[in-house]
Amino acid sequence: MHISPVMWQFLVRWLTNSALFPPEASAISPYMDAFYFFLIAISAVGMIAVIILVFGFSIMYRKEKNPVATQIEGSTLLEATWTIIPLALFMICFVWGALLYFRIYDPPTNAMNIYVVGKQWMWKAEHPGGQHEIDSLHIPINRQVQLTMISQDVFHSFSIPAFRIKREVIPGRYSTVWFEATATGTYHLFCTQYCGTNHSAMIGEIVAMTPDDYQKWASGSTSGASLAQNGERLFASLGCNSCHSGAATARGPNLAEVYGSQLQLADGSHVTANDAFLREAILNPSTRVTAGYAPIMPTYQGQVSEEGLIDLVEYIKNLNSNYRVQQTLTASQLPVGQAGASSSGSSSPALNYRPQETLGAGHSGPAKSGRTAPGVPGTVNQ
Amino acid sequence: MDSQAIVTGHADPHEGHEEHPAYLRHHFVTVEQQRETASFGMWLFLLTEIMFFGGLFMAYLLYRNWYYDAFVASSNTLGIGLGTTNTGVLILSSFTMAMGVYSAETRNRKGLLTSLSLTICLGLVFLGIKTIEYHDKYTEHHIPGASFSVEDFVHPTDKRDVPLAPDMAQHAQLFFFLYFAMTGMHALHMIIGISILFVLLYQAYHGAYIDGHTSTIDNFGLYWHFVDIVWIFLFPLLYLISRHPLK
Amino acid sequence: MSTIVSLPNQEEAQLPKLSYLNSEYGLKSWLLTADHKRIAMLYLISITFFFFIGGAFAGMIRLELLTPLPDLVASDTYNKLFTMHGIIMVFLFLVPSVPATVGNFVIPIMVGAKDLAFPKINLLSWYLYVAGACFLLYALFNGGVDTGWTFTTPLSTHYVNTHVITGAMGVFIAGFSSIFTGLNFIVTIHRMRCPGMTWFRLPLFCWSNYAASLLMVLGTPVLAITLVLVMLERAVGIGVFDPTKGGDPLLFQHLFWFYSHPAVYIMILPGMGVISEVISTFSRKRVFGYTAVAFSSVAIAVFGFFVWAHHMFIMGVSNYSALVFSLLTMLVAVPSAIKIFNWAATLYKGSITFETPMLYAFGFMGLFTIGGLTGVFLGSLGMDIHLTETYFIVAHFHFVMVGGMLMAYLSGVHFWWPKMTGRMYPESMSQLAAVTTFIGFILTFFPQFIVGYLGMPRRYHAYPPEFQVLNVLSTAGATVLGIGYLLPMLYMPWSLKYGKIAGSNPWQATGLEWQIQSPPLTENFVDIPIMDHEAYDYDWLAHKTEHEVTTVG
Amino acid sequence: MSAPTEHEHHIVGPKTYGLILLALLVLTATTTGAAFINMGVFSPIVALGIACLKAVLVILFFMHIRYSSKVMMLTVGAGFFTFLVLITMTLSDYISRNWGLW
Repeated sequence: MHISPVMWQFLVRWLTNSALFPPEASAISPYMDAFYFFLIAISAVGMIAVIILVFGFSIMYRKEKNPVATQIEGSTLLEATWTIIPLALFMICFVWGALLYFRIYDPPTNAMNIYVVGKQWMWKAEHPGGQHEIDSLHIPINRQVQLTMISQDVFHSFSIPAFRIKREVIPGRYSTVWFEATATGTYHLFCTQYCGTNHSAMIGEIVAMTPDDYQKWASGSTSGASLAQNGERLFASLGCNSCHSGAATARGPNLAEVYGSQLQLADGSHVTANDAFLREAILNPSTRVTAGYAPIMPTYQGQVSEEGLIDLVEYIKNLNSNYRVQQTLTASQLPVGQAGASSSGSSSPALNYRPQETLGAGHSGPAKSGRTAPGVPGTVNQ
Repeated sequence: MDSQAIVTGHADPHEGHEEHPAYLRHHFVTVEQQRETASFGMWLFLLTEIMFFGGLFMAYLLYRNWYYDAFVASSNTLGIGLGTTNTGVLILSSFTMAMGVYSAETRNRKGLLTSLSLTICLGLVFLGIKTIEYHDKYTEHHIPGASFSVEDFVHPTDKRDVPLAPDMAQHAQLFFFLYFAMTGMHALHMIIGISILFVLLYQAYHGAYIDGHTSTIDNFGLYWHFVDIVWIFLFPLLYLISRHPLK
Repeated sequence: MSTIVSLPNQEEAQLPKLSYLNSEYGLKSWLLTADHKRIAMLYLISITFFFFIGGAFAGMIRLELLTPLPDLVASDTYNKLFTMHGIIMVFLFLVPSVPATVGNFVIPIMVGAKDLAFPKINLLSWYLYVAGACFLLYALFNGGVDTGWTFTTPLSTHYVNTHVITGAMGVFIAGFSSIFTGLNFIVTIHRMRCPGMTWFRLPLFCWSNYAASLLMVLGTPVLAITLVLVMLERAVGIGVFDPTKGGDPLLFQHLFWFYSHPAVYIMILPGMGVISEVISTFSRKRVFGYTAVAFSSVAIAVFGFFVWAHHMFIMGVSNYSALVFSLLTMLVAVPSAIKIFNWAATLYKGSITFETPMLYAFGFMGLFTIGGLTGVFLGSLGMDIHLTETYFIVAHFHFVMVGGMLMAYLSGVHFWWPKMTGRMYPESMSQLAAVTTFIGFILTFFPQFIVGYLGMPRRYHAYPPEFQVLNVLSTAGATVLGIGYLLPMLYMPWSLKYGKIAGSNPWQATGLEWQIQSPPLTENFVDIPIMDHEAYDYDWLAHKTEHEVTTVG
Repeated sequence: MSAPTEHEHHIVGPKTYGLILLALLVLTATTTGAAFINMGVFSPIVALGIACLKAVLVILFFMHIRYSSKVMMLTVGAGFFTFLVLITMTLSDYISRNWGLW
């Protein structure tokens, strides 16, 4: 028979390099594929069982051969068999799958952290060293890499088939995933959650390089200032340091080495100060107030871009001493009048806000808290 | 044609009453069956109503836990007096409705008319009070959306309230949205109910429902009581449980 | 004891003088009818119409995916195509497919009633269906909706400018249509059973429709309120699902999937009922393990409410509850396995014939087994990470919905066609159609498993070139599939006029609906029957036919 | 034996209705009063408990469930059960979210 040349070309191409599996390029992929083969095996067994039964019976007991049907009520034993055996198999799948799941979503402690911001319709990656990439991600192999991801608008989903990992990128909340690339090369990066018009254009490439190459690339493509440095600049320009000066009488908690520590909240509960907590504390300060402080911090919702927040979080992460904070503070410390003037045009509800004595037992008192409100400049964009 | 092959006898379980009342639909065998069928169907419809409100209750519970302070503060701006009065009014209307069912069953036309009209009045009173509450919210700029002002929450006028930080005060909007969504959905059910009541009243005035065929009244009663139950849960959730915030 | 099958001599059979089809004439007599059989016909027509609209969209999607480039349609158009395909197929075809047509027609007869419990509400639910459909058509003709059939927030509420509100309103109304259908079935099966028709004498078709109706009644309202909130958020801008206003977009997913996962069972359970009837009839045997099959339907319905979050494993639900939901998902897979094996066992020592409904039923068993087993892939947490949101999941639910449900639907329509119309469909032609459908289906959707594991995301307008071959195969299969679906559109209407006269019981089946004339009278039974035998009692049927033979001649 | 489980129709008298009305009003007064007493975490529990009690009264007597067949009771139960499933299973996610890093 005659196959159309186009069809033929496809078939040839497919048969020559027919990929049934994406490349195994991460530490997790072999485990994923092993589980996949197991599941296929189970399905094959089940499928073959059904096929044999259906076809076998259809041939043996077709009307020509067996004109008279014998009525059979049923068999509890058989029912039990094909209830228990599938159940057992499914339970194995469940346990295996759960182990794999936690292996993938349980981030290692000492992984190198890269921030990813998804927006319609691009991926923005930010390396701690200040390297910014769009729709591509350079990573070293044989190194655990953790991605801290957030979306600026709608749900996206960060998927690297070659690494067998995928995680939803959620608006308003950090989500994390980690991987360890094992083979150098360039791999697909997909947004797999439908996110609007150019959903299918929200793709990129993962470039896995040897550590030295990565170093070369990093030093070559840095934007000058690291995330932490940007964060410090932002920290000062937002006037955070006027409250979070680290001084004993400061209105805001001391931020030095706060990252990763256990905090007691005003409502008595404890939280670990991780990225998500820090971000939340900047945007919705009063949802989780640190014990001993009044909920006087204004919200920075809509004033700091996600990148800015990442800079701040990264800065606070690496903040070991308040020395530089106070340095910048003395420079920017002004009487109320100028402070108001400097931040005129962007009046925030916090400017004329007085906390009550009733709250925040042991905080440094309303008298001071009323005097200088934190100056709030307009939207920060770097 | 073997159109009734397996019919081996007449199906009517109790051969006693062959004479069928006029209101027995052709596809029912007995009046009992018809009545039970009708009320069962009504109950299933009420189940869907439960799940319909269920979504709103779900959202309310979630956000009350997330933005506890905002919800407490905003809940305290609701008038507990009006709320309680309304609850009483609604329970009374439920009672009058039940009496309506009773008088229909006892074929008492006068009683039916009075209880139906009483129910209508009480329902209208409820809606009236609700309107007053809504109007207060409007004057206080507590309607979520453009005209919403957080002033009352950052500078509380009410002694019971603690001041909220601006960002938390913004979340008061969520409370008020859910407040309007839930009470509004409930009020919508009331309005529908009252309009049906007018029809029933008209028909009863012309002598319906006292011939022993009370299914319609029964089922409407079920609907009315259900609306009452929804309010019985809305009342504490919205008005009561936040009077004493946990410090 | 044994049963000799003797098909009635169809040359002698003739159409009855009086039937529900010719009791009244005129459009009005159809549009204002309270007769469940006529309403079923109305549903049949409208559902078929929307099936082909949705099918047309599917065809255009496959055409676009023929090449890796975004060349046939613009990306917005493509998004609207798969959105409208999803919405129409799910809410206007799959959900009402078997219950509203076949179920509407036969369930009252199966339980020995003269009509559904609430005939007028039955008609109302058809009008609601039409109204919802009109909203969706309006949205369609004004440029469609491009949120995906899941209306995911915040995309649907803030980031698209298409007719989301209209579309959501359409789904909202159509939802109430299915609520009323379900309500009607539950009440009918509870209250309208004829004397002697105990629960365990009900045909399994009634059981599975009963289970599906429970899901409709209890699940759909949650979808309704969720869509109301979405519409409000879009219209007024309230922030229940809006993270910038403090809402949680995941709450939408919870509420949406609380309905939309049970909806999957709403779609598949009635299909399983059809398969039970067909397998039993064409192997001349009582269904193996009647009670097991019956209870597995109910079990599916109950468990169906506990597993919805397995659609959200990677979406940032707490991993603890992910664990719980995955476990429950594994449990809900078991009853389906039970059903499959019971059907297979029903064939054992039967006397099997291979008419079209049986062929479709075999197709169902094969494809549904694959669909179900791949569901286990997706239900197990780790594998879900890699597979979800890829073409693997597309293939999975098409195996269940199209390979399972649509096969069952066609099986049922062919099976009860003689009862509905009084005439037979052309046998060989329809067998051809069944085989074509099966082959086309496998060719269309099996490659998608592979391309899915390779990582091709769903809802992609353009894709990397290395996926092309598999997509070409899929598109090629889609053409075959399309032919398979078009064939019945040709010969079914043909058979209305030229088909052989069926007679009352062409399959020698045992259900009550086969003991009355076909097409039935408007009131189904002259007198309410009294059920004096078990379901699928072929010995009873044999006695009855012998008796008739002796009495007739 | 006719399959639909038929159940003789019980007519509830005005006395019962009156008593229930009284109980409901008293309970309303109680719950409102209780709202002004500070019971800490218990005040919501008490309020909702009383609400459930009132609802049960209405369902049992005003809505005649006490006098109707098992199927009806089961139906009502099923409705509230599904509602609880929705609430608990969803909240289980939100509650357990910050139990661990992941």
